[in-house]
Amino acid sequence: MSASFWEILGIWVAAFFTFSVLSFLWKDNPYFKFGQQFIVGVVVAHNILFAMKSVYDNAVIPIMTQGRWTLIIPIILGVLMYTRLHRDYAWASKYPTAVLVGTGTGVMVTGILRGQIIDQAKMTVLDVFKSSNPVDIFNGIIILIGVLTSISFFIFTKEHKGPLGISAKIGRIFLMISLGANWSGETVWYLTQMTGRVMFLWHDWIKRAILGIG
Amino acid sequence: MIRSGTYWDLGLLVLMSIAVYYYMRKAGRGEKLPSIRDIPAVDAIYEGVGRSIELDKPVHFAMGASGGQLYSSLVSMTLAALMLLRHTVRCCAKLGARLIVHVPGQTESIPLVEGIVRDAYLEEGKPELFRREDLRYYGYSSTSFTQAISDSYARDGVGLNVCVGIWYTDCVMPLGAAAHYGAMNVGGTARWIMAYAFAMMTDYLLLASELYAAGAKVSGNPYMVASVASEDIGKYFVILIIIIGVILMALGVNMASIFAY
Amino acid sequence: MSEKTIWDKIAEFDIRWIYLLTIILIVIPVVHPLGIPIRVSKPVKDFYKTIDELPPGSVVAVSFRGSLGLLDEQEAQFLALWKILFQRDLKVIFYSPTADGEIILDMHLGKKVRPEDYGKKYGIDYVRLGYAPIGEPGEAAFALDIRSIFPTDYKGTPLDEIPMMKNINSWKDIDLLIFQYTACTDVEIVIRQWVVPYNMTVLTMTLGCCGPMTAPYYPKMIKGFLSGSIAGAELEIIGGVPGPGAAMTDAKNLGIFGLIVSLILGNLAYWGRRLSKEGGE
Amino acid sequence: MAEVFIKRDLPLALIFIIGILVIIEFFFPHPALSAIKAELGTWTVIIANVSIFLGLFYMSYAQYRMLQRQKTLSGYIYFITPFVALCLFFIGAAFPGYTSSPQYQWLYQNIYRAQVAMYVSLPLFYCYYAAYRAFRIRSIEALALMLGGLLYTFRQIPLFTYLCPPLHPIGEWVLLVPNVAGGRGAVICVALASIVVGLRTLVGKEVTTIEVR
Repeated sequence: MSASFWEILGIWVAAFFTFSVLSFLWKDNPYFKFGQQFIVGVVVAHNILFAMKSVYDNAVIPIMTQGRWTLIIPIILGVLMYTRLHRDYAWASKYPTAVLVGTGTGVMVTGILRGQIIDQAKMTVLDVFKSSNPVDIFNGIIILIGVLTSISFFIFTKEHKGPLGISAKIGRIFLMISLGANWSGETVWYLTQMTGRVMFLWHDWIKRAILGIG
Repeated sequence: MIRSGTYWDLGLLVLMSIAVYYYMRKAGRGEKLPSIRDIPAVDAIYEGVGRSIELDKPVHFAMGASGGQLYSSLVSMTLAALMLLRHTVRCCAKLGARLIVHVPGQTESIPLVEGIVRDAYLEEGKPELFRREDLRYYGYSSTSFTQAISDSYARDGVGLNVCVGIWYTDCVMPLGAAAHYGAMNVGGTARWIMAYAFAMMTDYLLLASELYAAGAKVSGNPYMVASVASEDIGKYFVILIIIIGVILMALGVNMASIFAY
Repeated sequence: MSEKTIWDKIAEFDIRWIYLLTIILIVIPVVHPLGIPIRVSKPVKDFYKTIDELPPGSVVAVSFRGSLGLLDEQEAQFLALWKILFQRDLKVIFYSPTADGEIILDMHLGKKVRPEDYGKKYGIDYVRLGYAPIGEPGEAAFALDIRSIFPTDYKGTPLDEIPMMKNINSWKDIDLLIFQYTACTDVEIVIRQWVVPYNMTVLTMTLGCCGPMTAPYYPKMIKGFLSGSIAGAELEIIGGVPGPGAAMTDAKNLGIFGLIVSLILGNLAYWGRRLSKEGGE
Repeated sequence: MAEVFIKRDLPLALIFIIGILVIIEFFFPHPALSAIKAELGTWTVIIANVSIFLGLFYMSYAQYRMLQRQKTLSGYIYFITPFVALCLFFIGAAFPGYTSSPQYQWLYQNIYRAQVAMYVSLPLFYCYYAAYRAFRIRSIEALALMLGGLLYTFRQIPLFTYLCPPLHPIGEWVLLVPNVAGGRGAVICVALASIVVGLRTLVGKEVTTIEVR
């Protein structure tokens, strides 16, 4: 099946913007600058369109159809955000900010207690006793030592000297291995993305759009 | 009636509240507080601003394309980054450097960001240095954000680059590009997954929870500094429950069911 | 002025040559595949085993938080997953908490993987609930009452009129949740909203970079996980469902050498300069 | 006095009341509290979305000032470009289906997706740049970072595990053992720090939320 005009044009447009980003590797240049300015407009437009739809769905429709008049309050609070543009009334923007920060703080405090502290401690304990296999026990003990020493690295009110110094030093090694694993995971991911782009340019742009194969 | 499975959560929260209250009360009474160990990145900001003036290049500050989260579970990181923004502005105002702030994508955070910048200039007695055009907004997308920042480094130059807060993949390109243009990089995130980029690419690093300690330290506010000491109480508590848990488990106690409370 | 040593020359080497080398090394296997075999890792084996051991008629919910821009990394994963799910006697529910997730479902489900090829019928064997920007609070609400978030499917048909959904109301009626996401910290959403409160059997699919962040929850809270396109390729192998993952993984084999060359050159320059300076003193 | 109350104390009180409500609801669920929490969730989304045009204002202002400094042909082109893109996407959304219209989807996929996919690839080169410029093995920590990174990299690239099969289990071990240990310690400490920031914010001692005028 041959590709349609719009499909081919789409491939050319995508290739144009792909090269625009890639060109920054060479140096900052007008082609990159154009693509960069263009994408800012694209993103702002996309954000506005989705935000307008969200306000319509979450506020306007419920007010009109269900009579949920309380939803006028967040609309007013949202409008108050614009007072920041005028120095004399900027203080009013503290109200919507307070609603957001208050909600965020509540959600944060309750959300992280279990998943990020208690369960992490629990898994550290249980990992040591995962099975009677010596390798699993060894791994569990390594994790236990790593967790305890890496926590000790983040103790701020005691100088890292003596036993705490040794513990923090060991902890730092575990932290570095973890950073290394994250670095590797990310680098290989970037490599996948780059490979994907090369595949797009080879299979779609060169073979389909230029050579008309496939 | 308490929600089942939240006893530990409540216990830990109460413990942390008591610790925060205890240290803040000490701070309020002007009593001696535990000192916070040195965090080199804090002093590096001041040094970097001076360097920027010598090079006649501006200072850049960014909190990440998603760094303005006010109502998510990452709000604490936004607030810590804003403290460091305030510190950076004050350093710039004191020494007379130009500061360009790359505003995060969340528009709801803009009033807070502008307020912090404007007030910090005011605190240093130089409100005339505030320029709204140097608060740059690029939409809520890491693609537009990183490209625009990199372009800004190339166009305006960069002496000191401070990247702190909520960063995703968007940190790699600004850090790399700033280093390429000869900037001194200072930064960090508490998002562990991205901390590697800062560890590799910054001259001065704020590793994970150091970001919060740095935020409190630069505030110069005794209550903020005092509360950092209470973090350590939490750390001792976690170390303790892990050690006790292992001992009890070795003695045959089923810790999985105990942790389920 | 002292003459430049070999170490100085290495230290001042133009890195853009390595960029160019990397691009060439990526292009080579794209044009001429190398065909290097892939080994299946334990998290992927557990991922497959969990699905394979589900009793016939089990209900599987797929939370699909895809991103169009990051499609290259995850396409192989979800194409292989869909094929494996449709090969079995399972009831599958797809829902999209991101707009891109729904676009990807539109693009691929029914085109790259056709349920009818496996004898599956819409409304009987699988259902698409559509897109809702639900976030974490919405995920919690979905677990409690599916209809509170999705009263209709993606076409607007009320769920009560869809035969498959008649007795599926909440987490109690779901046997397995497959959580696909691209923001690494989203793993905490599934832990907080599904695993901790309901002890739900959960599998996750994510980017390669998020693997280290998922690992602490495996295998106790997350039974198996796929991270990156290589995991997609591994799932293709273990499930016997060929797809794009193998070619993608194959093409990455040489590109990584750019990193190794950079590391070696950088350290050579550093140690060479340092040792020659010390030797000189 | 009244001014301080309205401009500073009342917003702080609002943070406290809302935050405490959300926390109480978590521990002591009650239908009324849950309803308030759900309502607050909707409010936050609406507030954030209503403020969206602030972004357009700041972007336009910075563009305008940039043009003032650079009144050349290229300056005009760079000034106008984002607005052209903006209009193009608005036109795409004007077709039936809004942002789901085929016209909008075409623009989104071919412009936005192409840029995102390419932008996510660029850090690869910056990682190589960092490996070349900054990654010096001069301490045991730097060695640990590099070993952790390389061993997990070898596990992810089939060529290495094909040439040296033991690299596969070693890489997996790095992922599932020392990485978990270090990552867990860091996550716990960050969570504790976040709780302290949260409590500080609730009691009105967080400078960022107090001092802004």
